[in-house]
Amino acid sequence: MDTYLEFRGIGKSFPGVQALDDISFTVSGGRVCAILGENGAGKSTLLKILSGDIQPGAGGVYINGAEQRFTSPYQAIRSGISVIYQERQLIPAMNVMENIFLGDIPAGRAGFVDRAELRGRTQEIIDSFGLPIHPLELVGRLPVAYQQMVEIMKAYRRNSKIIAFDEPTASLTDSEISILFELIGKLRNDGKIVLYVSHRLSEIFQITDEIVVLKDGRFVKTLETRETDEQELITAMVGRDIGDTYSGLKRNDRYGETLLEVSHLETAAVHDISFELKSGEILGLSGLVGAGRTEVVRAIFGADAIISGEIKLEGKPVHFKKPGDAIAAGIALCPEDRKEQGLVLLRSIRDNITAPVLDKVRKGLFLDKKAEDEVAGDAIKKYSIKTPSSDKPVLELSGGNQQKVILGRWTSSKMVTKVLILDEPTKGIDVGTKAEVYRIVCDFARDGIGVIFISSELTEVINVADRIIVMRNGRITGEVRREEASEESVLALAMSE
Amino acid sequence: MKRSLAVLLSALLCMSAVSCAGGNPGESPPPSVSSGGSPTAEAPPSGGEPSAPPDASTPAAATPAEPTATGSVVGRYADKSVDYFSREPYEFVYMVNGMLVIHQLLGEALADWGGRVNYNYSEYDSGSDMNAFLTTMETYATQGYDGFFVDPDVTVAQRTAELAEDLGIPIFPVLVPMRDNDGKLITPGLHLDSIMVGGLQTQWLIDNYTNYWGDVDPAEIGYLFLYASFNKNLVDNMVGARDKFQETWPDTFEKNYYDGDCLALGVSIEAGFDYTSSIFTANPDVKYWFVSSCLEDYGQGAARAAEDLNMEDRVLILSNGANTLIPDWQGGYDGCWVAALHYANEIFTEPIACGLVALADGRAKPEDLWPEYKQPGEKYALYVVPTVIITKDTYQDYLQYVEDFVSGLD
Amino acid sequence: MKEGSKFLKSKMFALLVLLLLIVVFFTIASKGTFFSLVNARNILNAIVIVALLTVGAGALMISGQIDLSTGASGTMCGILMAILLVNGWPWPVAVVVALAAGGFVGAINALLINELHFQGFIATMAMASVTQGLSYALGGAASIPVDNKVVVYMGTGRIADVVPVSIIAALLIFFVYGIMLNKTKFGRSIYLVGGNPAAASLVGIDPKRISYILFINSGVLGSLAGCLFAARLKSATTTGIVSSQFAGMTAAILGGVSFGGGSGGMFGAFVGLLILNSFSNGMTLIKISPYWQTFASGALLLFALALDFSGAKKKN
Amino acid sequence: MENMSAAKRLLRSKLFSLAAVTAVVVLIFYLIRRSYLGVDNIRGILNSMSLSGTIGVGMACLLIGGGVDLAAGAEGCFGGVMVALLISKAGAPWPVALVAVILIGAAIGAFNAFLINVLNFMGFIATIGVSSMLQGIINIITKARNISISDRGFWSIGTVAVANLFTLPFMIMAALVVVYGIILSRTRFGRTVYMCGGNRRAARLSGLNPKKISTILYINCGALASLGGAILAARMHSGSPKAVLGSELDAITAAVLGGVSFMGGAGNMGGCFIGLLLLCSFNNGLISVKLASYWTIVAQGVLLIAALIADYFNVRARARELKAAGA
Repeated sequence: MDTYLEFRGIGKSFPGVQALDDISFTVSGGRVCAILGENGAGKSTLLKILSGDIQPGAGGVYINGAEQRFTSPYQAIRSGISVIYQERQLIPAMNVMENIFLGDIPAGRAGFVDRAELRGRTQEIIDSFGLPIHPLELVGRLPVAYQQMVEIMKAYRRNSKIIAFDEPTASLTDSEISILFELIGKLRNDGKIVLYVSHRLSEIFQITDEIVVLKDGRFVKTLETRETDEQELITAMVGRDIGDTYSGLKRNDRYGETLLEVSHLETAAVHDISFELKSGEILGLSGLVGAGRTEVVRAIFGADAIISGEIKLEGKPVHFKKPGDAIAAGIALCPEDRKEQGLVLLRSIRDNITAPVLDKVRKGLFLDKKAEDEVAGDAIKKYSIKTPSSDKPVLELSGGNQQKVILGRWTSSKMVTKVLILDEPTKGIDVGTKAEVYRIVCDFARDGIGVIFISSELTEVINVADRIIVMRNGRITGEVRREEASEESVLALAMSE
Repeated sequence: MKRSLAVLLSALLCMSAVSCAGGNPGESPPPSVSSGGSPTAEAPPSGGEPSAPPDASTPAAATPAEPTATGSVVGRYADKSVDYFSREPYEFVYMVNGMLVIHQLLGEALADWGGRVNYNYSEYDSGSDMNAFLTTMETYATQGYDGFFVDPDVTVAQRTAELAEDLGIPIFPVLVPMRDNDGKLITPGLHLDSIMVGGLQTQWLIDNYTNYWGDVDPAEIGYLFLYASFNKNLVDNMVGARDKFQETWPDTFEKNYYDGDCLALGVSIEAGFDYTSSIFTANPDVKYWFVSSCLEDYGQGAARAAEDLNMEDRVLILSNGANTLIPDWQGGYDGCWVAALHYANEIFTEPIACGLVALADGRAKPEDLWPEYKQPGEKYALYVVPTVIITKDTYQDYLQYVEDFVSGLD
Repeated sequence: MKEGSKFLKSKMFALLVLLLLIVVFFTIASKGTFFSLVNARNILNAIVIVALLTVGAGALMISGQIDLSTGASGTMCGILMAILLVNGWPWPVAVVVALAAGGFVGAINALLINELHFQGFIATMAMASVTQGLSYALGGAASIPVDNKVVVYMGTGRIADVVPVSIIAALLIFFVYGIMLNKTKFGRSIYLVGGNPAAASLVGIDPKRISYILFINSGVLGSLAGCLFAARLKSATTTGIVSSQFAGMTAAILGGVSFGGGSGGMFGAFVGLLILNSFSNGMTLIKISPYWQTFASGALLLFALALDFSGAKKKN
Repeated sequence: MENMSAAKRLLRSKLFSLAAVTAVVVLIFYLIRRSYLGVDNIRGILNSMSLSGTIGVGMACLLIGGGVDLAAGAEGCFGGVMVALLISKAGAPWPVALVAVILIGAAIGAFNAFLINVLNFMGFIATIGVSSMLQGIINIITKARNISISDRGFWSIGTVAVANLFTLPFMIMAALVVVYGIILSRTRFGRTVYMCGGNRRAARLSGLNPKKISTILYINCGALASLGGAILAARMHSGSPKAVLGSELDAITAAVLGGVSFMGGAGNMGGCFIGLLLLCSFNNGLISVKLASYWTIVAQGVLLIAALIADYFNVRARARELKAAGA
């Protein structure tokens, strides 16, 4: 009887949010099980528990019926578990073979590294993957796709019983994806357990045997891949028919004059970007991770340097050398990574909301506390942020509430916003709040504000944006109006050369 | 609240540990407001640096010169008329700005004198923070001290004297006389002409090198004086030695004299070692070497450097102070560290202890003490302490002389 | 002026109780002399120099930076002022030039850290070594007398023979910086930069500008401390306030300034300063050996870090 | 295989440029004074490397692993004082005293590791606190006085030399450099030190225990600093409360000159040795050319800044190379 993996009553809560709540399911050997769920459904938290990076608040992980107590990743690896994270865990300054054998380098007598064996076994693995990588090459010098493959080879080398992939195909080309799927097939035939976390439905139907659906940290159901279809999955994932999340949106039918014109924008990461944004229009910006969408908006916002190209705001050419200028001119950027780029976790909700408008809440030299509280209060009411007072440090809020704080910051009563740029605004938010966000975005559009809406959720960008620009590898590969847009057509543009 | 209770508990623990350390105020030297240890130790403490008082009258002979018996005995141990034990013991504290080994040893001698002239002795080191020195002096005044032995930063002597006057408590300088900004004495003190001392060190080497090397051409003798240029007294010590060397052998001075400013290496034995070995190896053509220093540590470092380069047969070292050299001699050391300009601490501190007791008794006012030592145009006396340059052969009888002096025989 | 969450309040309470405890403990141990008017004056005297360094270090630490060069550069500026005065420069010009020199050292620190990506503590330690050398070059062995009436009064003058003039300046500076940190846009941006520099730059705050300003400010305050010290002693020496920056840092951390920025204020730093100085002064009174005091100052720094322990832990 | 030789070229270029700078410095001092390259002077330079070298080895390993120990100077001083006390006061035979002192240094290192890895203190602030605590203890047990050592056997550590060029302290330090160089580059433990320094989170997620490794490195740094102090006490025939303090800055300067980066994960022992050689020849040269000594202090600060600037441009050049290749 080959191995079987069982999660029993797994629970985990972070300050202010219940990330996982009573999750139980079993996966037996020789099967590929997909873990499907919206952003913030608890997928990566579950993987962190499996890998021993964090400890479960309740319940436990069982292999062949025996409970596993992991206090560190080392123990998880020892009991045959390998997790390949989305953000690569590699050391760029060291070579390929040392990265692949990171953690247990083959050593001869007295702990000396057996370089010959290290190199030999590395070459074996590389050949079995058929990749043109040299064992002594510095990992930092490899293209991003190969770095991801090194990460996968690292897990393969351990020939663990259980291997989990977290969004592995995000930055792989088609040929590399087929190599990965071949490998997963091989692992399945060897009787191993493969967990495959992704929200690319096409991939899930291609290689997985069963699908576990999570929503808001709770277990929904397990489905056999053969017996289900996209619609049923999405409904299970979203918890109600997606139809009504978008249907209620009151669209803007006539647009004002051109608000923002970008022509032939050239930066270190993006090339020859040109598009227009009219006041009242919601422009979707879609594409795979790493397509350069964030880099475009950061360039416009003055956060990254512009090599050449022209930006016009309300017809007048502008060049923002730093974000402060863009904000003054009425451009707001809601950054993609909430914790790293958006929030000052130790400070209160009020401090975070009023941060960009401190000039407007001043009485002479000093900040006016009453005015600040007012601005914060409006935002809290507008986005119904669950908090006893605006003094609570943002650290103690849930992911969804944190995102609302940032939205509140950029759309506060004191912000004079002409162009609102939202980068993955609904990432890690529960579905209920998402609908609210879409409604607010449309309200802004109706007030004449131009919105640039970046999202990797195809269904979302198709249903919210009036017009969608698709990017790949730093270039615009196409433009689709909402009427003729479909997931397949946008994905096709996102994938094409 | 639970956490703040934990904080308070640990605070209690921390303070009880510190207080038990303070439990024995008697012998452990009183505290200073030191501002935290600094990892960079290049800043050697300033303050009165050791340089022994010269014997003004006669060039230092091998045998110790007799203290001049003429002149008043008020404020001296020789004054047998005083009954020191008819009163409660005074409370004296020795306040130093940056305690060094030399202050440590003088402190012990002052403590011994406390037993003979009836005062309780304690110490205070302000760790080169004169801000703390002055505030602590005010604090002690409130605690009822009867007198202060002081070694403030030389440049703050005037401020210290003024403060003592305000507080109405007699003070007496120990290592360095207290002068105001224009160089006039503001209290009686001991004569510490560092320049004169430097001259004596060089003079001894010049007078005695033939006993060790025979008849050697002076042009072949290099002279390295080790000092640290962060303190005026040390610099004067060097200037005295250098000028005497130039005065005696002017024509070869330029070529043979080597400046030994160890400031960058700090005040330690290894600083003396590294500096001396660099100079010796950088000048192999120099056949013979005089090495002199204003600090004992530098002398010890130079001795180790000479041994390391096995040049002992052509190096003569004379340091200022012999506190570690005497035990070495007793342990059989017979190396090139041949002599030291030395004064027994007991002899050096006698006039200070008895002087301060006289002031505290009110038997004399500062300007009355030792009129025979008043220089023209000075308000206060500047007592000259006999020093001697001792060698391996003469140090026993010097120790015996000190023994007799302290027991009040002569 | 409430300083944010409950967490800080409970810590401020613990600090004030700790201060009270120290006062009571040393009053008993020193049979009353600790709690006398004269001794209070001594504590205030000792506070002035460290207070200036605490304000400079505290503001920098809130923005997530550290400056270990203020002691050495302050000493150098004290000597510089003395030399200018001796050469007949009018005192306002001499003081301003000395403060400018301190600011210049601060600017170099900021340049090394912001443009050349040095780590804060190693860059400022290197500058400490450089300024220490320059102190010796400028000052040499002989210390330079300071006898300009006005400057000396700043250092030694007292009102009603109890309250030193310089302490008023120190208290004023604490008050002004406290208001600035809590009440002004610039102060708020220091907290935001300290909490998350990347996020701060995306809301229009320039972390580099803040860093330059705060390092120059730390240099100027260090210089002021050096000049005041020279004025108080009526002479500038090469040892001056060479290792006082550690006391400033300890006081700031003790007062709740969490390293890595984002929290702590000037009121907390002032209480930390009172704790530090009454602790040292108390030890002086009950005659604890100076060597035990060096030990205690190190222990106090670790104890201060323990207090901040919860702050540091929460972040990583 | 163009990439492989590129990596070699990169490594060589940094060591090469450092060796070239050292050669230039030595040449300049040689031109000023012929005797600079005399046997005795070289012996002096090598001997003066032994103290900050022994401390430097422990410090470099720690820096590569992403830590720092500003109490190393105080640990060295404590080692010297304790060995003197054990020999002169407690009458212990000197080999026993030497081993005991190394263990004491290790214990202090363990305390540092506890503060930094368990209580999560910032490395450099915690060790500043420990440094002043140690200096307090040192002065308490010695009453600020040198403790002389009269055990001639122990003195021999300072006097034994091979070919009148390599003193025993230098050879001990050189042996440590070679041994630790091999450990770092050739053994599994060595590679894990680089990994923890390079990317602490990746190391942890790959099954390593960065806290355990950091603890070992702090213990090792304490032990070696203590050994350095004890050897100095042997050379000077006395343990002094003022010895060794401040030489942790020399150790850091030598390590940074040798290519160890403060971000952790870079640098090797060979580089540190050459960095140390440059530092000591520079200091020795300044003394012999009678340069006023406060300029030496300024020069030491400037040298450290120059080393850090070189490290900055090097890191930036390597990063640009990585980005160009990776895109």
